[in-house]
Amino acid sequence: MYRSAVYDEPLLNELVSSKKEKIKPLGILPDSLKRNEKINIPDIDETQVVRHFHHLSQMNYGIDSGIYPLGSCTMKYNPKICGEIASWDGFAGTNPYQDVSTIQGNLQVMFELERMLCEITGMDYFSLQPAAGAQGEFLGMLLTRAYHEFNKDFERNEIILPDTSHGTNPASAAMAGYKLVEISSAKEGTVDLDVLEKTLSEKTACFMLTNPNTLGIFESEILEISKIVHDTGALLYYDGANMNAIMGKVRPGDMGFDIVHLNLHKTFATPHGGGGPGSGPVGVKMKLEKFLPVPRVCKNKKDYFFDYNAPESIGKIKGHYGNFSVLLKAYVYILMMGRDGLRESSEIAVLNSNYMKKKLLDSGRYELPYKELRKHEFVLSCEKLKQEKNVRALDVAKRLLDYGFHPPTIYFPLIVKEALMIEPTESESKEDLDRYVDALIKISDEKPEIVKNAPGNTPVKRVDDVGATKKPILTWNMI
Amino acid sequence: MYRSAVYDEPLLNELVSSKKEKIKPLGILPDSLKRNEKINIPDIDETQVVRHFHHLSQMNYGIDSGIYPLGSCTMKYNPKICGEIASWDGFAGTNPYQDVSTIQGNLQVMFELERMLCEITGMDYFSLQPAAGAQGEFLGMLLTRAYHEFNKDFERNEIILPDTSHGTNPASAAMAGYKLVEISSAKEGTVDLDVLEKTLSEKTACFMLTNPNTLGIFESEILEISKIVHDTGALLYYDGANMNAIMGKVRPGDMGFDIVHLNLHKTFATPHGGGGPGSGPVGVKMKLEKFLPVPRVCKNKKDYFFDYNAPESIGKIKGHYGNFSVLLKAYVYILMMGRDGLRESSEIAVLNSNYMKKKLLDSGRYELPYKELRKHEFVLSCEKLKQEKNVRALDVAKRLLDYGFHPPTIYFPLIVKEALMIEPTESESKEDLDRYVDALIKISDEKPEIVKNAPGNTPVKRVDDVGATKKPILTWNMI
Amino acid sequence: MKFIPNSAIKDTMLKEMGINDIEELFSDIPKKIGIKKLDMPKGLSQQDTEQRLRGIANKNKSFYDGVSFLGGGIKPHYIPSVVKSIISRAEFYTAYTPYQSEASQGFLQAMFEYQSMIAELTGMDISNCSLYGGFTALAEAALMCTRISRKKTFVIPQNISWEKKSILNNYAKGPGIEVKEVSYDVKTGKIDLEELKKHVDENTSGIYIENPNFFGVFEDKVDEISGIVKDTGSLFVVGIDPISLGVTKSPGEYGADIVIGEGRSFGNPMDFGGSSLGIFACKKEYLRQMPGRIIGITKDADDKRAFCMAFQTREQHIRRGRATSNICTNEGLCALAAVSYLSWLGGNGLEELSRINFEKGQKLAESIELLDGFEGMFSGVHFNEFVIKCSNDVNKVNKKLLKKDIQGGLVLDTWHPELKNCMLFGITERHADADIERLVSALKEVSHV
Amino acid sequence: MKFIPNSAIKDTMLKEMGINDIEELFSDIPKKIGIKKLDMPKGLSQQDTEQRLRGIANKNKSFYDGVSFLGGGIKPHYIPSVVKSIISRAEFYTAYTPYQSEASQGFLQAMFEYQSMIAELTGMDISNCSLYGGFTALAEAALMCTRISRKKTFVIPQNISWEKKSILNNYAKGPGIEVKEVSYDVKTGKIDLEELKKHVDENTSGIYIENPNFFGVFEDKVDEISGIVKDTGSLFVVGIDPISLGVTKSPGEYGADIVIGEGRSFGNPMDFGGSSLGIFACKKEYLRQMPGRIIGITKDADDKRAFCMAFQTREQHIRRGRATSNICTNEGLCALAAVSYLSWLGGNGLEELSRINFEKGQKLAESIELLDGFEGMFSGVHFNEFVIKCSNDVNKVNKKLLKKDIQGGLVLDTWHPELKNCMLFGITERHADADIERLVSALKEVSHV
Ligand SMILES: Cc1ncc(COP(=O)(O)O)c(C=O)c1O
Ligand SMILES: Cc1ncc(COP(=O)(O)O)c(C=O)c1O
Repeated sequence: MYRSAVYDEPLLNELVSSKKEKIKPLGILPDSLKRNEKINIPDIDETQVVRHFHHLSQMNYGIDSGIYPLGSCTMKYNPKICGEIASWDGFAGTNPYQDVSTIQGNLQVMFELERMLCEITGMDYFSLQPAAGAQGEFLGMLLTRAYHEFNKDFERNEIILPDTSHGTNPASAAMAGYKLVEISSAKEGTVDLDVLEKTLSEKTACFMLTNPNTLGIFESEILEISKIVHDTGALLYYDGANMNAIMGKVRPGDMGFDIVHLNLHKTFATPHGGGGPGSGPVGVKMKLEKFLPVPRVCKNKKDYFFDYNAPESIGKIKGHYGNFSVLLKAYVYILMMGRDGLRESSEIAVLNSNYMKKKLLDSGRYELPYKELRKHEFVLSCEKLKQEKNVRALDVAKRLLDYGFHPPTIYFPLIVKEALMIEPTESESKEDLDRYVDALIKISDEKPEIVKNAPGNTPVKRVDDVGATKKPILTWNMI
Repeated sequence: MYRSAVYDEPLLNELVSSKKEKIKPLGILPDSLKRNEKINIPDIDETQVVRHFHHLSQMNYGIDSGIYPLGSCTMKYNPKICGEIASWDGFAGTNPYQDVSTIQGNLQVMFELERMLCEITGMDYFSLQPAAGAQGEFLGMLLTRAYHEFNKDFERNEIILPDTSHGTNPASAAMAGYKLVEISSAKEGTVDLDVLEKTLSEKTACFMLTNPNTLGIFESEILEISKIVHDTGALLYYDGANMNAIMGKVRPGDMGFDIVHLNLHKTFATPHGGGGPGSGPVGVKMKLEKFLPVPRVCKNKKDYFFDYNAPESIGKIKGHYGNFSVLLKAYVYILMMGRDGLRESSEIAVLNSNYMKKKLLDSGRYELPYKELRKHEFVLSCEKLKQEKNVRALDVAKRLLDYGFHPPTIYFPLIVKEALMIEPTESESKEDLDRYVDALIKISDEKPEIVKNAPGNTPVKRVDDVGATKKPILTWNMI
Repeated sequence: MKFIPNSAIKDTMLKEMGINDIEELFSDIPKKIGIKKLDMPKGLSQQDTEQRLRGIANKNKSFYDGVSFLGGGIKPHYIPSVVKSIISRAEFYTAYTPYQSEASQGFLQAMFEYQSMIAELTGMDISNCSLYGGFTALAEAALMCTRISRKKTFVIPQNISWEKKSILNNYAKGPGIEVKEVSYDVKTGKIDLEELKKHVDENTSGIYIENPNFFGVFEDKVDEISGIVKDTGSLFVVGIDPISLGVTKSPGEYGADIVIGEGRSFGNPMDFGGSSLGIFACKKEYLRQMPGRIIGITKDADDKRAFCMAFQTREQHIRRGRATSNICTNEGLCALAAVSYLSWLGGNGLEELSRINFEKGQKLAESIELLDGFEGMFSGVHFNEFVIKCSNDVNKVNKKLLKKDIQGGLVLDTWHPELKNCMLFGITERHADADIERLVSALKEVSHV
Repeated sequence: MKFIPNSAIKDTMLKEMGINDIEELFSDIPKKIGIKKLDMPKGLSQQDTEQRLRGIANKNKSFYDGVSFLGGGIKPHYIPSVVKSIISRAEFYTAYTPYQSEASQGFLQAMFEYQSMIAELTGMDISNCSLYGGFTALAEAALMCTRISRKKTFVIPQNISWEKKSILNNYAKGPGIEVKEVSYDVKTGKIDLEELKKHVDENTSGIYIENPNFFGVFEDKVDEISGIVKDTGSLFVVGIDPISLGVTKSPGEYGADIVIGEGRSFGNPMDFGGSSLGIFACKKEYLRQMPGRIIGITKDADDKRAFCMAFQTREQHIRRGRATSNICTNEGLCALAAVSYLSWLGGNGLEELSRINFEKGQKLAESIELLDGFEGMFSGVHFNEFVIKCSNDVNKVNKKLLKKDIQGGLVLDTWHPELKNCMLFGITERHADADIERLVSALKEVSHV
């Protein structure tokens, strides 16, 4: 039996009413800037603040609450030690502008992390600056542009992506000013080499790919892909948000990729914190090094220093040196796991995924379009359920909540109808995988009314997401 | 609406089964001590440990969850900063045997805390050693014995206590080898001076009193009490577990008490941690100083040191110097509150208590035996409910859980029938007090079946406490 | 294996699946590129890891190992224990983006409260629930101005940080926005209004100013600037230090259309420049062009109030290449820290905090300016940062201070050659008067040598 | 006012109650003794408090500021972050004793698990859910032996800590128990069996030994001792260092009736000697005479498994003067740390930990004994503590080590005059080999001077 805690928790401004009050203007300020009214934020005692957020927290599900197999999100357990170390004053209490002699520890972390990421991915250099995967992609696109411009190759204004690509890929490419060309997948669920070949041209700046792709399928023809892309003079970009599948098994650098971004907040054990902060380091091959953002961390004999001397650098993409605490957590995690631990985590992530996939397919309730062998995740279709009982992927997802489980990603990638995208990760136990599979099977047998009216065990019943857009209430003043 | 989280959380040994396994005996050990079998504690991955305790925690109610007006327990909000400071390596990482030059910070905390407690209570000296209130009482009894023996007064083997006294009072006195003489309260709910006078004799070692007493009533005749106790040569002991009522208003030392214990884990903002660790410092008047446990913290010019030179000392009562982290939290709390804060907290604790009392009495549903004016707590009787609908104090308590509130202490003190002992403390808001009062009134109007079948919103239904004693299952091997 | 429960039973699982060797699951990887192992050491135990990291941390000097007066936007602010305890609640800390609203009501409500407070502070109608940081928030604002106005010049003053400019220029490349810089008045440190007028025209999509600006100086001609903006029909973007808003007018009151800023100082650590929190608020008419995520109120099936992500159709996971931004992961936990911090502080507390920062800033500046060899560079009224010109070599001064465990001001001439031997000092409520005295007496000493 | 929400509205509340002045609520306090204010400073802000405490903490040197080899029972052990994160869950940390079981299932289940593990470790049937510490646990065991046997002599060996003896003597006063001390063999450090036999008779309620004892030495003649105990018909009480149990036999296996010990090392900090955790386990026939609280399994109204406090009729809140102990508050959170720690470690982990401590103990002892001027005092096999005799003045040696930020062994002669110039060294899994080398080379130096 599972049931979430429920509190009727008022908004902070309902907890204690605050009224408009004049304040004593600050004399020295120019009149044009003197505030007249007190900021209308309620004044609440610490005791009440604590309870408010305590109650709210209990109405929130995290990876520490239970299995969270959101595909393309790698919700795995994040060792507590990483967070503890990141909170030490010796790290968290440092200022980015300090004299370099007083931040040698931070620089060592960054320097060594860069080497570690290079080894894991097979790339030559990394920039640790991007704040998230999407910003890493954007940086990748800026590097692509810098590269072609440096080579006086000004006509390359197209980015090719498969139709399975993550939404941030086209969004980032578009932000960087590129035209998008989406190609449809082959019947195996992988890149259609013929289509790719036809689409590539002297206008192609880059081909963006995820491997394993968002169906969880490894693109076995990656070397051929790499060849034809490079033959046309374009670059090959690796969306490495999901390195969890391949660490210690195969490396994007060896597959022929020129640019890679990683999501440290996925594979490298930074908790998502409800949506960030993250870190999306970008790795490149030698030929792209000179374009990387400043500063880079270098070492001379014994001391680390920041190197700003990079005339071809694109400059900056984020303030300072990235989300340092996330870099630090990744560093700690990699140190702890070591080469065998990283490999093992990928192996078991893939094992868990294929284990669940097999059990679910054997049940006959769900279908698996495309190729069978998957890596860290797999995408099922609920199309049959929809046809038979009008139960949709959304309904299944909501009903899972009643079993105390977080649902998978739904309706992505777009090429699978009624998609359930399941990524168990390596940190789930067999018992939990089995219970999840059982729940999915049970749900498929339940009466449609039950499933369509789910959830019932959560703090609220099914939420009308569309309602929020129809009549926008986005602050408490708009209520 | 309120509902607690529910998980069907297995026991750790059900989560992962462990089997009896031989181990490689440690060669150097004598055969008689070589372990043969591996300790039968399950080997669980960190990920599962975290979830297990995460789930358990959500099935537990703390003061951060909501109002917790357990009478005689002073469940008030504990500022987070106290716990944070106590966890610093600079404190938590110190060893009690370190060279005194390396622990001057700890000694300063203890030295100054002793001075603070003296000022708050009006006593001359304090020992910070006892681990809890009850151990403080026990130490008080040992000091009483040492005092009389020092004075060659060997016949004093009786301790007098009122019938309202806390259970630990008689238990501690008995442990110290004393005969107990319980006296019944006057009709006002206070000490009956005549009865006391008649009970006192040359056999009386000490009179133990709580003031305000456990009914929440201040013993206004305290000076008279003090006089007659001292006139017979006995000592007067103050159970100061509940200093919350009188800080900055009146002091036990000024009332004539010779020995006082405090509960730092009640009034001085250490969270109870599910039942400890606590700290029950004992304060004494000058004449008892020489009997205090060793070591005492003293200061010479600039340095603090431990003084073991106390030939009349009773020796030790607990290892080392008490539960240091609790002392530290109290120290931090008192620094933050300062003289005005402490006074204000007592004033509002008393205000909140009388406010609730009045509202509940006005409702006519509950009765208040004895005197009206209360301090930080008050004790209602559900006798009327019992007579009218057979709803008992226990039922009311369980039903409160369904409203999301922790019940009051019940069936204590023993002289009030169907007692509800309510101590709101100063850290509750008027809104919460009102909601609590409303719930109590509503419950009194509810159908008896509903109340007697409560709770329903908790992780389990009403628990059969007696069952646990009938067929003892006290470890997982006994299941 | 650590953090991998099924490690111990993988053979059983493989058997159950009819697989002999785990390598079969990787048979789709071309042999040619498969690797046997990574070239890195074996893993460390938690104890050894902690030990190793203690050693590394000891190579740093944090704010607690000395005292620092570095300006430039990142300064030590007091973080109440309450905030740390709230953001470490695992239900928040280990949650993903709240895609499933029924299981995320707690975080969603907190973000809704965050948005409400930011709107209140900035005087805007609405706020999103965070961008990567204050620097990219400016870049996103520039993009948004172009989306709204369809014009392609964005005007900024010179008195903002070089990093911000660099980021803005990178973001501007995509849509081909031209970024124009307006010089500042070398006496006051404020934007030069005459220059500004010259730089704006019918192609201007938006005009940006900062209050206080990078030199700590307040731009007080806000009504004139607002007038100039309205005249050109462009959008008025204002950057703020949120702590200053306790005593200064909200940009909304002087006509801003978009307000951006760095919110780290609300309950987040300096974190070597990480843990950034991009504040982004605007008028409600621009809602559909906003970047980032927004939380709204709706109903559940029982008509009960419920929270969810709103206007997701602007976002990359739905609109892909035509989204208003590529934001997916944002800075959720930093926003949670901010809303807990502001709840703890309250309106009164923020006002007081603001005053204290203001006063400390005045006091420090006055104390330094009294010294021989140091003079205030700008006459404009400043907040808790300000620029001082030294008669000596500023780098030498700093090195000497460092020997006394004092980190002096930020040296400006690398990026502002016109500010040779100038330092940007900063101070906050965390600095005691004794710290000021310590700096002042150290400056006295070092300036002579 | 801080932490007092109604401070702001107290006048409204008073009015509602028909009271003019809050003093009316204190009118029952005799004027003569009422005070106006306490003689102490005004309160500090949280920021100032933190600052002040940082200064105080800096006057300490913790384990992290150097290295310490102090024996005597309190040593640094590794505390995994997981344990800290579990015990800081507010639902646990801010709960009272679980009187209302329906609202305390989480803590109750954890305590049940704690009891199960302690029983497993000690080889006993049952365990309570903590006493104040290992020292009072011995005292409570002595009281319990008398309750069970109705006899009044309790026999202890001399080789236990003086503090423990002092506490025992204080607890023994009430029931008038005579505590007899049996000397130890000065060569082996173990209890003298012949002496023991002389001290026991038909009045003996119980016999206590420690494994390892205060000198770190194992009492290996456990079967003989057990035989002596059984022969007198008294109870066999054994004190343990729980970490040693990973590789040594549980006392249950050699006939103990009651097992006590200090459990701090399971996930709790040294805390200057606080955060103590009294382990208390025994055979089930003595259940009703046990001190402290016990958690049991029962059913709820739906017949579902539920946890609650069991055998409360032994306790002070019900039985008052005739309770089996006066325990009310115990060491709940320390027990929670212990159960989280043991869950994290697991049986295999505990075995390994035990081995490491054993091996480090051997290694350190061997290294020191090789040095001129230092010799091992006892021949008995020892765990992670041991006694070394110095040829020089031991206090001088320690002072010199301290100058090198090394805290040497615990000097014993204050309480054991027979052990002049002896030190009790201790080491754990937290000490690296480099630490040992550091000590050894320092000892080499200082012993010459
Ligand atoms: C495949 C893929 N690419 C890119 C991203 C974007 O990363 P971020 O959310 O850090 O911006 C994600 C994250 O959801 C992803 O799964
Ligand atoms: C009045 C009174 N005296 C003594 C005690 C015992 O204190 P402790 O639980 O710390 O042993 C309590 C605690 O419940 C109490 O309320």
